[in-house]
Amino acid sequence: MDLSFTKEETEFRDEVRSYLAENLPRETSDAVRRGGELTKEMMEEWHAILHRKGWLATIWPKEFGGPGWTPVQKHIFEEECCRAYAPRIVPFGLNMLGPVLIKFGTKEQQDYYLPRILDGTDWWCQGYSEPGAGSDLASLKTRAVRDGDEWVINGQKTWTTLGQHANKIFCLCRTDPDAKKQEGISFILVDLDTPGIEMRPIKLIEGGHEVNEVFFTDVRVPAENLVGEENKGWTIAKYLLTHERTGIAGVGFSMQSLEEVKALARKVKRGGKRLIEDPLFAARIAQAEIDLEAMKITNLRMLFKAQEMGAPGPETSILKIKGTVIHQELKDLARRALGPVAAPFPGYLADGNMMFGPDGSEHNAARYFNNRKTSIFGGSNEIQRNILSKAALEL
Amino acid sequence: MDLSFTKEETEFRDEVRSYLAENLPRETSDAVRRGGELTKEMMEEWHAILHRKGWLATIWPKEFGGPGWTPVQKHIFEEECCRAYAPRIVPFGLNMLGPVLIKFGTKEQQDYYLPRILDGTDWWCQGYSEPGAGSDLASLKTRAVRDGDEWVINGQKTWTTLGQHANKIFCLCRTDPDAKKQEGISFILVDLDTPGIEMRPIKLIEGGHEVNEVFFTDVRVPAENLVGEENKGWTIAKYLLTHERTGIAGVGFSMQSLEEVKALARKVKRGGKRLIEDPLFAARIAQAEIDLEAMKITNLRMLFKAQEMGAPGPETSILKIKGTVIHQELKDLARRALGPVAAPFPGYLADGNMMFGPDGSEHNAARYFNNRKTSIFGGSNEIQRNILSKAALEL
Amino acid sequence: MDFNLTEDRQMLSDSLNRFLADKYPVEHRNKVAYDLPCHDPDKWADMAELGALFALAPEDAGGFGGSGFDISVVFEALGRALCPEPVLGATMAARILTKLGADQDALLSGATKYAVALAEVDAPYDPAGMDCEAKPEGEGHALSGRKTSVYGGQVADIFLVAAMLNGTPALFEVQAGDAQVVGYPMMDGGGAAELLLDATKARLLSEDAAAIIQDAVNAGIVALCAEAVGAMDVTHATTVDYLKQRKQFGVPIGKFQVLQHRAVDMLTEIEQSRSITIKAAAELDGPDAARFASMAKNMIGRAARLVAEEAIQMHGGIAMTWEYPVSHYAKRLVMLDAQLGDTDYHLSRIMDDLAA
Amino acid sequence: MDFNLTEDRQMLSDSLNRFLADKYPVEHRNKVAYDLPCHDPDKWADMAELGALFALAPEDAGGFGGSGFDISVVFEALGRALCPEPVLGATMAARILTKLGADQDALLSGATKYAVALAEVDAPYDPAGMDCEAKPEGEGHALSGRKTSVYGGQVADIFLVAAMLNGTPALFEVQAGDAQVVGYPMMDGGGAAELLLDATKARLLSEDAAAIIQDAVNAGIVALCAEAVGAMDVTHATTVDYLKQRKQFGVPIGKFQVLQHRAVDMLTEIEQSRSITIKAAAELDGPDAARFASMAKNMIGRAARLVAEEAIQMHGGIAMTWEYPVSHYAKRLVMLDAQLGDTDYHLSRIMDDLAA
Repeated sequence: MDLSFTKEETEFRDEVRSYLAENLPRETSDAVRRGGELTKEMMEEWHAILHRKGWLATIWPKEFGGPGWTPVQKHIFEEECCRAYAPRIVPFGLNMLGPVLIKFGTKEQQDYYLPRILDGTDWWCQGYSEPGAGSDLASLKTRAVRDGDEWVINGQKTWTTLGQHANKIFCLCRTDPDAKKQEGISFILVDLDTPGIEMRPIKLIEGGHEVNEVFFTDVRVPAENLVGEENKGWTIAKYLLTHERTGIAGVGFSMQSLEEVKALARKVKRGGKRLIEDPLFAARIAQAEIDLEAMKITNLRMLFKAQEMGAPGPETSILKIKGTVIHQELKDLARRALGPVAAPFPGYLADGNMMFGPDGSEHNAARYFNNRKTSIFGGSNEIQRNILSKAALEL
Repeated sequence: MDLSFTKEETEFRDEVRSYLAENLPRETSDAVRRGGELTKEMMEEWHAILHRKGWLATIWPKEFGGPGWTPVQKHIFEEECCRAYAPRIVPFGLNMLGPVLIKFGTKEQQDYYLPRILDGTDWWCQGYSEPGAGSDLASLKTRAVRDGDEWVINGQKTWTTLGQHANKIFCLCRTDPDAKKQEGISFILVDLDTPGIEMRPIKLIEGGHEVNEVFFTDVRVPAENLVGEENKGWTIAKYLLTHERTGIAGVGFSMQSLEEVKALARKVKRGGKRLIEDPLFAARIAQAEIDLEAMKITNLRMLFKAQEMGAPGPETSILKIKGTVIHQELKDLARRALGPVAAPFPGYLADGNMMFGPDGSEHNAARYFNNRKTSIFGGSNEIQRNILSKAALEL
Repeated sequence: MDFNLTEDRQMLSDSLNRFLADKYPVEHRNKVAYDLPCHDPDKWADMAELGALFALAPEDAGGFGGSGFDISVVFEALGRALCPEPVLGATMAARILTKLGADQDALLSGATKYAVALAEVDAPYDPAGMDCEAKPEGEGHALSGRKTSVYGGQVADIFLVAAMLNGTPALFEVQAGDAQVVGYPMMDGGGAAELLLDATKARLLSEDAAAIIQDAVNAGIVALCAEAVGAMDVTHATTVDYLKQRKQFGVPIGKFQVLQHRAVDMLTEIEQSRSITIKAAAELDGPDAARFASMAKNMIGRAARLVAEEAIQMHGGIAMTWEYPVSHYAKRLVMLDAQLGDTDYHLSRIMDDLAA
Repeated sequence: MDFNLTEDRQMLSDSLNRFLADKYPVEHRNKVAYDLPCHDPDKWADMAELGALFALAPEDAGGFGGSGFDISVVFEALGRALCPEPVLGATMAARILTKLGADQDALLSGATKYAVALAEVDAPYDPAGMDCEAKPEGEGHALSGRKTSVYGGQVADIFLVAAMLNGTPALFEVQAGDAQVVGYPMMDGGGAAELLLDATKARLLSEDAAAIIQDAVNAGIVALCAEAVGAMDVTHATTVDYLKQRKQFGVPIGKFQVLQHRAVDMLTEIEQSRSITIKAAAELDGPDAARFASMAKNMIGRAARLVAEEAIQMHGGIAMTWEYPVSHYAKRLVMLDAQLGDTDYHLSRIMDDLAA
């Protein structure tokens, strides 16, 4: 048993930390810290900075442009990015499509698409979910019919995150309607400029725009945009969903949130006393801190196991379940700490004198609501429990 | 909306209260308060006292010897009994078999058995549960075969509460093994002196003896001991289980427990301060008190509805679920309040100087463990949720 | 013991529910709720005509109600419709004016809108830490300080303001036109205002107003709790409906036992919430009003959060969207915890009783 | 980073687990656990021979371990078997004797049994409120007062006793024969004693012992947490097995989704408990030992209660019986919360850090 990093890992951490300190634009990290929406430019700039350093495609093999890191190094990198309030890397091209093309794509597809992901030419978004198919992904209905050397796509995708910034989308489409549910699905790449595609924003509970609906009406894409074999898209979908599970505990983000809550509770006053001196509120913070401290170790244990075994086991679902619960609890505390002054819609009290909490805390209620999504998407916590029950407990 | 009792109800409450004050033996109420096991003699004495007053068979119709109370009066009586630390009335004859005989029994059965229940000649116990049939009562296996004018019973019953004091048992037996699960069951009365019956104690988690196993080997009972029709025992079983649901919230017992916890927390010290001044413990008490205050009203609302509608609805399952949760929480607090000094097995530190908490608190850990049963028996809380889901939510 | 509504209250409840369902459907509600002035004057007048405001005061004060159950009937209906109109301010003001024996015809008819300004940024729940101060000036007084989260303040004509006078909480009347009022819509719909007072002209209403303020808060709590019960009922019913309709893996998701039990647990907490709200309403004019109000607000805070979060979770993504009404119910249910004292604040008040 | 046990610890773990499974099965355990002296001298000697006690001290103090992970390996095995032998006292005493540089060969060999007396009835978790007092007498000291809940005290040869000396917590050695020792079995098995001191002869070990006491408590907490993890693992595995075997309504109850999810939630809390115990063990000799011990004890208190209660509930009646081993595991899991500081006490220590 040894919980400390090796000398090499510690050096790596220091290298990452100082690189971030020197290269992460202050304006960007401030925007992350304040918790509003980031501009497309900020995201692209940060993408380019990491690309220059070769730290962008952290999970790609070295020969395709990845940095060749161990799982522990990836973990360290993610944790340092959180510490520094770096933007989250948009995952659709780098962490989702990239690995798929590397495993299932043709040489031509790899040669064409991978460099465009790295240099930011293409911004990919995801065409998985459909209005009728949430956790039950295999019941998707969007059809792709082969017509000569083209696919003709009709249907609707939803929950397309940051689709408003994207120029490409990868889609799961039903290509054999007679096959059993999980068979007859194919994985197809689509240029969003193709005629027949309409993207509509979905306004979220807190009023923000980060997801979209995408409508396909007789959209024609070249036959070679198929990835892998026809009707074998489900294999790719499963690979994509289970491939990359480091980071799903969101420990770094929870650590950010814990620090925010503590700072807030030290500043906010309730009847002459600081909120942190209220035993009931202090108990809530302390409880969350303990849970998070345990989660840090649980995360490392699963990371260690993944590194030893070569692949993460079903227990990683624990990271998703408990990680989101802890993070949501912290977001609840951040809202709760402000009391009634969490209520105003952000932006309405722009005058500096009207601010109540520390800079950025006006987003606390919105962030609380927005973060309810984390226990729903990427396999809801109910689905994770089903997985654990079957795979870990054999029930 | 009016939450107060009528003038008549208030007068009734006063009458009950003063009767209890004058007639409940001090030694008995002290034993209840201390929380150890009651002697058979104490229970029989209290039974006789209530019988003399005509307040024993509270749910029997007047013509059979009941007091003719409204549901509200019954509720008041139960609450006052709790306030006064009266023993719980042993329900098997009075609240279970009695109503069954009144509804399904022959005139002969009623004339013979009901007076013997009232005057304490018979102490009944219950032969429902079997080792293989818990919540799934209908899967019971104990067989009764008709042989001339006798039933021959073979099988095993379990969880027979206070069977060690009883001289009679009412049993559900399978009389038609070929019928569907819930059919082919009959309700049969058995004298425990009949040859072939063996009763063995079950030692419970905390070391106490309140339940038993009963083994039947070729036990022969007269044919007229059948209650109702042959093979229609399931109807009786259902009637019995759903008939009497006032009191299932256990509000009176929770009120007792709350007072005990408060008294304890005012007495116990932690590092120079009274436990009740510890905000974390005080928060636990306050939270339980609020939940209980709400439960009092929920209980009255359902009582009112039952009185208006003539029968309790499926929502009464809420009383069982939440009532047991609150009571178990209070028992947890009573154990927790004592800290490490809750640990000794009761009786080992009989010397008065060795007592830690108020008189009786040495049973707190045992009572906590013993009370885990309340969310299991009488239809587990899981079964109650199934019932509510189906009957109240139509899911 | 009688848990039925009186005939009059049942009529008010029915007519208000019908009016709101017809004239204040969720699409209209969302239009009104999130942009200033967060108020629809026509509907306000209609509601007043139905008696939604007259119900807030007793007969000898010009109304036809004024008890805890009158308040809860009105607010349960508002909660069912998520109505963002500024009735909370009217409710609390009516309590104050009634206690003072002041004229409130204009309030009850809906002609004049009142808001009650108690909270401050550093003392959001308890007048104990209040900073806003009153000084005699001429025949009246002058108030200075900032009041926060004044519900309905964005459209109020008159503010009833709590301020310290000679070290004691006192109550004043301030005309909207005399103060700086910064209105804003709230995350969960409806408006509020920051009230900036700088030697602002004020009329003294009550010199030693702690008890009157507490009474107004108790009434406001009964209102908020009843509103929450109404909103929880709708949220739960919508969720149960969704469980019946939405299919995954070939069956309605309501067949999954986990969701069944969680829906039952929501129901249980809602019934407990209804009970404690009834209790707080029944005790509103009794000696233990504050205690039962605190109990109710504590329980509602817990139950409403549970119901909101579970409704979102059990719906999956759809309830994360603005389009789907449950998202707005969920926001209201979560955010009302911070109005007039949150779960922790009110628990600590019950804890104070314990130590005594 | 390495979460594997060292080879030596793995061997100790294996041999101890094997020994306890073979020689200390639950029937034997129950015979020993609930009647005085709650101790099996033969098995104790065997365990000592296997190194279960030598593992509690570092090499230069005569042992072959002494770190947090040595303690947790031993206690996880004890927890799996619910072993009631007085190893906790030995663990805490070994920490104290090591810090003092005192001879402890007799402890490590199992020849002499030690118990550590810290708690008092009115100060069960924190030396702050300690009443027991020491006065110089002759060449030594005399102690007066009552120590409570001295685990293993019913069979101890030597007590290490905390008492106030000139207003400071100090540590003394008291021979069992010199004091009044009232032993008793505990609800969850194993024994303890009340130690009644009345000018009892004592040898001063350390005058200013607050830090040494805290260190012993930290070590004891690592022990208890590891014991709980072992006991939770067995309880959970037994419960999952039961879910697979027990049928109701024609199917194994493990097919009911509600029970599946609850079994998963138990697993999640157990894994979190294992993690925080690892952390506390890793930090035991570091500057933040007390902080992480408090975190671990708080989490274990919550998780162990959940696991115990859920195991009973999901078993139905059977786990309410003495006959069925889970009932004894459940008792141990619930009752260990009150040893060396309960969930609330340790949470309040983390809260103290926050306010600082």
